[in-house]
Amino acid sequence: MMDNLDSLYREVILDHFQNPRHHGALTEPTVAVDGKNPLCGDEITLQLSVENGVIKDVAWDGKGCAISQASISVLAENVVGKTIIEAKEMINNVKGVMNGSVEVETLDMGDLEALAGVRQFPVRIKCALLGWTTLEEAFKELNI
Amino acid sequence: MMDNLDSLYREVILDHFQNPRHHGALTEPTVAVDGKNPLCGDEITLQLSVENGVIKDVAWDGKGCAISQASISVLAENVVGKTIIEAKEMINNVKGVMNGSVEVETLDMGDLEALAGVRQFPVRIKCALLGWTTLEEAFKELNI
Amino acid sequence: MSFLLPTNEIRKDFPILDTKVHGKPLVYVDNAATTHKPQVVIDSLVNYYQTLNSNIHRGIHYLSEAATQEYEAVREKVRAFVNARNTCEIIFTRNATEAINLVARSWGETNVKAGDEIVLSQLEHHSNLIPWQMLATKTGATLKFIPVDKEGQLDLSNLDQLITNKTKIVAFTLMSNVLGTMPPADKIIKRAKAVGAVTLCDASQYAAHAKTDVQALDCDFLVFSAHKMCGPTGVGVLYGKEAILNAMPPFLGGGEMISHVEWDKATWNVLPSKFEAGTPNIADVIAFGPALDYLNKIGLDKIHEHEMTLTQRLLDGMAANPNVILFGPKTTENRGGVVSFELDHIHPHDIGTVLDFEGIAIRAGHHCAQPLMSVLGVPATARVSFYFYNTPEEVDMVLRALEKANAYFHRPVKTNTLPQTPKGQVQGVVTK
Amino acid sequence: MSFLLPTNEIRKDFPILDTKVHGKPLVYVDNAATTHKPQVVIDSLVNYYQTLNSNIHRGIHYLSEAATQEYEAVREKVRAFVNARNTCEIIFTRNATEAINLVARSWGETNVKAGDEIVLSQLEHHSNLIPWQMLATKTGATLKFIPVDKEGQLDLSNLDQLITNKTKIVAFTLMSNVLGTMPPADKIIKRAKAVGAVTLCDASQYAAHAKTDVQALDCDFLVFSAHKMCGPTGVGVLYGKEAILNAMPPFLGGGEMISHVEWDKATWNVLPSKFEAGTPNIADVIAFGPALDYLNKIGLDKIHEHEMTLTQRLLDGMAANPNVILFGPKTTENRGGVVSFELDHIHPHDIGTVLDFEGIAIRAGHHCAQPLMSVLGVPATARVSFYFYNTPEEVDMVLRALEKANAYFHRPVKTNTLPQTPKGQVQGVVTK
Ligand SMILES: Cc1ncc(COP(=O)(O)O)c(C=O)c1O
Ligand SMILES: Cc1ncc(COP(=O)(O)O)c(C=O)c1O
Ligand code: FES
Ligand code: FES
Repeated sequence: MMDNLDSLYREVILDHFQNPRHHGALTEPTVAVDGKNPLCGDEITLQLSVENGVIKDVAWDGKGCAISQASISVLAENVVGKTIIEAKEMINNVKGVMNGSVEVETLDMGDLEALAGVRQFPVRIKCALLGWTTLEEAFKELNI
Repeated sequence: MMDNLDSLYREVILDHFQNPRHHGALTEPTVAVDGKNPLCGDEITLQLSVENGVIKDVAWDGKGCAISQASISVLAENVVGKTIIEAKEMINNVKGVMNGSVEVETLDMGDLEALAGVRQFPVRIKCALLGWTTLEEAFKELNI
Repeated sequence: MSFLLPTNEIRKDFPILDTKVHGKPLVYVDNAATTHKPQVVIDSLVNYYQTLNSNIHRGIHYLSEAATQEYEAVREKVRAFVNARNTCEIIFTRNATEAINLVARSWGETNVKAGDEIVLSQLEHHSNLIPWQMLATKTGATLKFIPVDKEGQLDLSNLDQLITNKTKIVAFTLMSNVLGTMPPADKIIKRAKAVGAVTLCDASQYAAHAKTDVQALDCDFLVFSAHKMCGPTGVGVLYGKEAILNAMPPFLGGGEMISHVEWDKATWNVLPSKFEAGTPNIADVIAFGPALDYLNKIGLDKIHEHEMTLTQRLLDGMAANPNVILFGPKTTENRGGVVSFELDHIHPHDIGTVLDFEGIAIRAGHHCAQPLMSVLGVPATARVSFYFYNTPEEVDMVLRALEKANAYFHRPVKTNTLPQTPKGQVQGVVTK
Repeated sequence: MSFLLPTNEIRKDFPILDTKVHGKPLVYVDNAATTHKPQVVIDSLVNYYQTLNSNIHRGIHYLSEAATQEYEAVREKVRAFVNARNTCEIIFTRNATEAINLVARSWGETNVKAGDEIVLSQLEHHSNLIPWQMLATKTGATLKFIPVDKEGQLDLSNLDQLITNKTKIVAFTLMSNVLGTMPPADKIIKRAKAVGAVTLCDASQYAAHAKTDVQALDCDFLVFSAHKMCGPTGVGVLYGKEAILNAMPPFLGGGEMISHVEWDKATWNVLPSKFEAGTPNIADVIAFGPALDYLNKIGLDKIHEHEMTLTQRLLDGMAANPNVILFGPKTTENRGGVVSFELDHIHPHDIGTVLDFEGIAIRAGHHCAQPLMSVLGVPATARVSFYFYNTPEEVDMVLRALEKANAYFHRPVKTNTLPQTPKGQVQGVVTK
């Protein structure tokens, strides 16, 4: 297949898609919110367990395209153990990468970097952000 | 001016326009009806004096373009003294000339012939017919 | 079922078909969304703006008269195309959606009361659903739906219970934009007539692909969009029976739809002007004329046959691919050339993206039919939809691309991070 | 006041201006009805249908994404053109008429109650009158009108009595399509704000000829049509303040304007999609982009100045012709390049026909403003309206043609039948 296609579906993304991390549900989540991509109708559920401003654990479920599934899997992997402050900064960075205001090279984002390719596919940006905007909603629910 | 323009505004028409026949009002009309050209908003009033199925006299008033004024002046001149049956046939003939279903040469219409040029000017056909459709309305009013 | 049109010749009339997408020749099978336009339609637009452009109906000068005649000539062409009795029964709108809204507002708000019922089918596009939801909310009427069976056909077994004396209007599609299904309009309309209900047929998908005859159907209203049948964007058609249209109040107010206007009241113009307020989309209506001529020249029967040949080939190919999950009719009976499907474990949008890189334009999503998606049990499908310029070779390219997509998403990847140990609280990590 | 644009160069961009009408070069001074389109606009249509054609917003393939971007880029151009705060405040409709109906239905039916007052001006086009009549009839509200004075300007002396606490909306034109008058929008809007009324400006005639700035005006709604400003037919614009648009229910229901749809209810998409149901007029919206670029390149200030030079020349010439009866402002103060007049004893339609044979396209009639005609005391006027491609030579041709028309209708004719003796009952045969 073509280079461009591979720049969207990087190996890292396919890996997360094929082996999603933190997929499932928490027994006693601090908060659980639904996120929806209105463009396509896909929906996910995100659960957090939060203690003293630190994200102790994450689980998620729902359907969507490879991009959305991989992105939320990467999200889960990245935010576990982080403070909410740190997670919020991460959300901003991901949004910045997507709208072009932040260069991905300036960040140390690990697997997140693989998502940068989505920027060239405007209709898929919403897919990549689905998990992140849902996380934002979760913080709003918690009033933090 | 060009031939075509003269084929619309024939001398006969300009004559009727400049010297309209039967313009004014009757003192005791059998019937008086208003006719309106919805395209342009122009309006005329037509009065008839009818006795034993014969149109004894006609008068009209109102504003409109040269075509409409001339046409109704010609109408007035032509229907006075005619029976209603004859007048109805005349209406049908004029309509026929305008919609192309009747050749004007097959009729003996006097000044009416001058109106045939209007056929080439689709938006003015309504002007030429204004008097005639109003006459039709008058007959309807009379239930004849 | 192997009739094919001379696509070699036909494709020359569609300049866009020579486009390359991502370096590959364009394979356009998104015709249910919109079709391409033959050069004669494009030429008509150019000709209009270069030699005729003018506002119509009230002008007395040459351009205005000429433009008016061309505009009205297309109305007559549309009348003939759907076999309406009278030219005044053809109203030009922006699109099919506006045409349905016109009926729901103008006819609906005058005729539908609390307790009345509005019957639709489960196949409907949002455009033939939301206007009726709005009407129901405003009036207190109830919506009822003719259900879809497993094959994607309408299940008419309870039709007499669905369409009753309470039913005021039955509005349904002549062809589903998701499944390709062509419901038995005659049976539905017959039942609607038996209870005195008015009928609206959504021919948005149908009119471009098979002969529409409003007198044979005997529906009260019928709508479609020019852009789905070789015409330009911005033109829809509402057909309505003259007597019903005459009894309806106007929809939009403004220039052209009036007869006599005073400060606080007005009287309305005759049909069709009563429903065409303001300056119409003159150029595009005129350019719709050559589109209809073009379709007539090819012949709607042949268009349908050609599409069924392609559809058969696609269905056969899909049946041979174990990863394809097909929605809707499995045969070419009572259907058009629209085929919805899924690939096992691959989201329709991902299929769409992979096919795009092969130059293939399909649609993926809910196709403006979210309730129908809930019946199918999926949030989205992938959809291939044909027109008369598509070829068997293109069908094969689609089939091959689907295999590639499958391989692409199931290719072995180097797992670059170790799978995390599931934490205590995380239950059942489902590996896809 | 004698600035002129380089019309020699400009006219090359408008192929239609080379047309011959009845053997004479076309003199098109019917621009208030619709303007001609520069070649760049025509090229854009051709380019769209030959390389981009696709349905937008929901497509995932190349053509659909490209078309979506072009379509949305024009929304941003319109935003900049009228200086709106936010791109989502720009809604594409079919024409200005539909935009006004959208507001009257969606905002009006939600906010206007029996006893409320709707204030318009006596200058209004039917499109900014009938929708409010319909709203008044439906709700029991009352219409009031800002009067026109002898000069054709709005008489604001009783503005405080006209616009009161009962007033819910004030809707008025920024430029009369009959008299050319440009009312003092600032004063009217200020008074409307003082009583908390919403304002709608009809910029159908204004936007093409002078700079529109919705933030400076501070109006709540503003509407115009692309076809009157070098754009294609079939595209109107509704500007609305974001907060007001957000609070309004949708107008038409269908595809694209929804977010989540269930069988009996739905939630709405965000602005501007909420108000754009169904497939938009994609090609024409995209072609409106180069039209705006073209106007910006020439410059709206210069367009207005050029038109005022022509208008001055026309007014001067008319003042020198004793047969001309002028309606509206006698000077170039507070006006645009639209001039209404009569010729003594000659009906405007006859003037129009004579001028047509001279190749000159003017408009004759009530100009969709019948109530204003009643104020002027005539059923119709003849109207000349300029655009930036008109020349002083064309003004002179119009003036000469008016003299010809006068001579033509007053030429001596051979009376071919003897005038009939007035019968007893016929009173006062008035010889014109
Ligand atoms: C002042 C005014 N308002 C509204 C309109 C209506 O415009 P449209 O017919 O494009 O909807 C016109 C056009 O004639 C106009 O001149
Ligand atoms: C079945 C059906 N109905 C209605 C519509 C709406 O057509 P438009 O968007 O042209 O108004 C469509 C188009 O997608 C359709 O497929
Ligand atoms: S397509 Fe639905 S989330 Fe990507
Ligand atoms: S223009 Fe009004 S009657 Fe001829």
